[in-house]
Amino acid sequence: MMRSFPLLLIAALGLLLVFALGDSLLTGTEIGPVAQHYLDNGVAETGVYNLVTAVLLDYRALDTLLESAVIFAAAAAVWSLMQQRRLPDAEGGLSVAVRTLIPRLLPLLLVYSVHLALFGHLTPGGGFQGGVVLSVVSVLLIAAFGTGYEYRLISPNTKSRLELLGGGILVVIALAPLVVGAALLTNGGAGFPLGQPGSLFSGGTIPVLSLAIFVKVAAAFSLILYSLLKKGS
Amino acid sequence: MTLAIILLYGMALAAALGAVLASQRLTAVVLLSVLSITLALLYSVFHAPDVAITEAVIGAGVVTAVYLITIARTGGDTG
Amino acid sequence: MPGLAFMIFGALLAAFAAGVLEDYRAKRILMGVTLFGYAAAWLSLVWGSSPTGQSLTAGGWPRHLGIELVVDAPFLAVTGLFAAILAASWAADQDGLLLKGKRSSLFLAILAGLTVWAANRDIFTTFVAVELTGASAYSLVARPGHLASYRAAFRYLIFGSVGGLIMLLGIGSLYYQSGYLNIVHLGLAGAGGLGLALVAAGLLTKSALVPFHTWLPEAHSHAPATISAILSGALLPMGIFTLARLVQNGISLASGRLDLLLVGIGALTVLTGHAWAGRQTETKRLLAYSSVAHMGYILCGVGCQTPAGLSAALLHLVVHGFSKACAFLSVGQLNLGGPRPTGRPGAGHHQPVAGAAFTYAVANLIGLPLTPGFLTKYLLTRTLVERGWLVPAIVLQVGTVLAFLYYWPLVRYLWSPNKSITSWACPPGGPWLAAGLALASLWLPRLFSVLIASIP
Amino acid sequence: MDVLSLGPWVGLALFLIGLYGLLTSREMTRIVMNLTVAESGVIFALVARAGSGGQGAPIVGNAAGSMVAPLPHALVLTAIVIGASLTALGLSLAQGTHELERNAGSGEEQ
Repeated sequence: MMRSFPLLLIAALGLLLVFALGDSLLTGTEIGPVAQHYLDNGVAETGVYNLVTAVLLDYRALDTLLESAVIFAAAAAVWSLMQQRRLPDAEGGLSVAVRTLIPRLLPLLLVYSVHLALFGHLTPGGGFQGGVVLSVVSVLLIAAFGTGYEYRLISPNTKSRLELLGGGILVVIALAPLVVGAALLTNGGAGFPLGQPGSLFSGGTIPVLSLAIFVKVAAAFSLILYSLLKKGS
Repeated sequence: MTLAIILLYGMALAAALGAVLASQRLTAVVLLSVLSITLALLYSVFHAPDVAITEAVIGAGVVTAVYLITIARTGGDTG
Repeated sequence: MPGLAFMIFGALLAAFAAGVLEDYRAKRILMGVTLFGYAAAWLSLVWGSSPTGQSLTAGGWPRHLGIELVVDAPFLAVTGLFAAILAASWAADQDGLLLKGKRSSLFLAILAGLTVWAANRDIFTTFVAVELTGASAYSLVARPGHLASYRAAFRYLIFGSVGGLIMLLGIGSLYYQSGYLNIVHLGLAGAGGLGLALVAAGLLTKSALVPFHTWLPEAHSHAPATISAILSGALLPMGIFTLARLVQNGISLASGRLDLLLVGIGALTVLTGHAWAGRQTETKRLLAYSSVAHMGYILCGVGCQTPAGLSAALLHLVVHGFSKACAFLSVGQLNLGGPRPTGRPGAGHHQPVAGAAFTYAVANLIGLPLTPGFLTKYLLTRTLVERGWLVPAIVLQVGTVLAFLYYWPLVRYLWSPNKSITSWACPPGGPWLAAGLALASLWLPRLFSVLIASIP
Repeated sequence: MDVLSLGPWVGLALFLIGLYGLLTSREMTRIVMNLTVAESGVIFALVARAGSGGQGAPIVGNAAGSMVAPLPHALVLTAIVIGASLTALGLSLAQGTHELERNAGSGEEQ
């Protein structure tokens, strides 16, 4: 009886959820007025081809800024929790095969991450995805050459400064429209040039936001991975 | 196409069940990254390439790395 | 309204900057300057406020396309509360717990998250703000080297995340019902039903309403006193605050009585919180359970779904926030934290200011006559009686009696004539701060009742 | 019946599987894993519901036919990143707890 209790509870909850969501989340194909507006006018209003990026970095840019703040907070929290730990000196450096493989893989990942961040307004991708790929590079560096090598290359302090740089750019772009009397985070409406849709320099502030997020997310996630790799006494 | 999608559904559910029921943490982590990759494939079927890239990079990449590090730091595979 | 933008982004930028600083004094100054600027921006908004509230949409879009932020009386009330509580715990942080590692960044990120949470009228942005405050708060509960606090922080994180997931499921339901995320449009489009129930379940988990309250006593009692003050006074009631916004805009259950459900949960929470608080032997745990009970009071007011009920709930939120923060901070000062029998009797004689502040905060929490706490409890009871709900109204009075019964021994213990302990170090400044908070709480309800009375 | 319209149901099932795991697991790392499963379920349900409303990705120039709604995708991207951050935070708490438990254990032995 006690063993099957969680199963019964889940079954009951499942029934309730099917009942609750049956006519909204679980069935139906209509698009809805707001999303339809984005589809119809997104390119004209924001100047970018990738409409998901248009929503993320223009229509709902405040969400995205807060989301990068969530990553920042998580990185700061992990850092604070792991503060007393030290890097294992001896650890690191896998087999020779991995050591030779990874340096060949690295340029590829670097190019891919920058591509994701730069062309996020034209093709799938964006600053977040690019930043996460870049942070994986630092894991690979640690795996291949040990924590010491990665530490000397880009120290945690440098990463914190890069986080501040990315965050600072985000805040400046958010507040800049106030100078001309527009609402915070206004893009085209505040006079930023939207450019020719489909070209690299289009979408006003969108590519800049994307790059700032790229730097910030890469720094934050590699700080998280670095802190978690440290060892207790 | 239909068959492939149903296969992916089945794979996602099986990987999730396996990850929840697995007795070893390492098995569960591997199944979690299988779940992420399956979901990434499904997202591209559902016309969401942005979400697919994110799920692959985060779910199968960083999150798996974080799990592996944690398992190594909390006494290997005993839980 | 540039003031609002500066409140949000000033706190955010300061949080980013604090991540680079190493020097404790520099961090302390940065936090102080940020809080001062925040308060100044808040004052500019208060002077410029209009009775109907002002609205702006980030990005300059029509409000259903972008993210709408509003500055109205409830926003001003709670952000004033945040500024006061965070400033007090910043000043009361004698042992530098808020400065270790990157905790000062987390402290400032909480401020930014809470501000967006209070201002936005967009259901998904609320979710993001909830997660931002959560991600900053979880690890602040964990004290270095203290095992129980790590377990409490983890429990807090799991409950918070599951609550967030259920909320996300509900947001999905509301969005696919209507195609909108803006709360006003959701209400106009008639969205609601069990989608609202899911969102409410998530929000009530964040606010620790019965039966989702089990994470709270652990988290709030094991955290450092300065963090407990922020968690209990500022963070905890915000779930109900958002629920009130939803209810106010006409988002409701398709069938069944939402009002009865909310008041029922509220009354149950009042009883449960007080009953458990009375069984605690540790002062911070007692205060934590008392927070559970007070969330019940606030929910009762929201459940009435009348303007009078909502403003009574908002007033109670502010009064409880001030009093509970004051109580947690003065408990930290008075060393009342330990188990009651082994604590220090007569501590009030040695630290009269902190003792008086604690006593006043307790009087407020009980709702003794002539305190603001009495006024708000009276308003809540009157609203319930006007709606014809006598049972919850009686429950509220029973709660007051229970609170008196369990606080009385504590206060008597604090002022017991046993002066055998001659001295122990009293950090300067702290007690006066707690007393200042207490004094401020005397006048704020008046100020806000004027503001709130002007809501149509 | 269109096989794509089954997607949200699969998402709901994943969510329930994750919740079942949360109810039955004790070890901290496993709890966080089950949370990840539940979260993937919610996110998949949200995307799958949008995916049956069109024939192409919401990127101008790539789509053959009508595009699906971009808004849910944007919301879900935010939710995925938040989920990953909280996972890392939960696991660091698990590591810290493990370390303190080990220290407490060795302290008792001495």
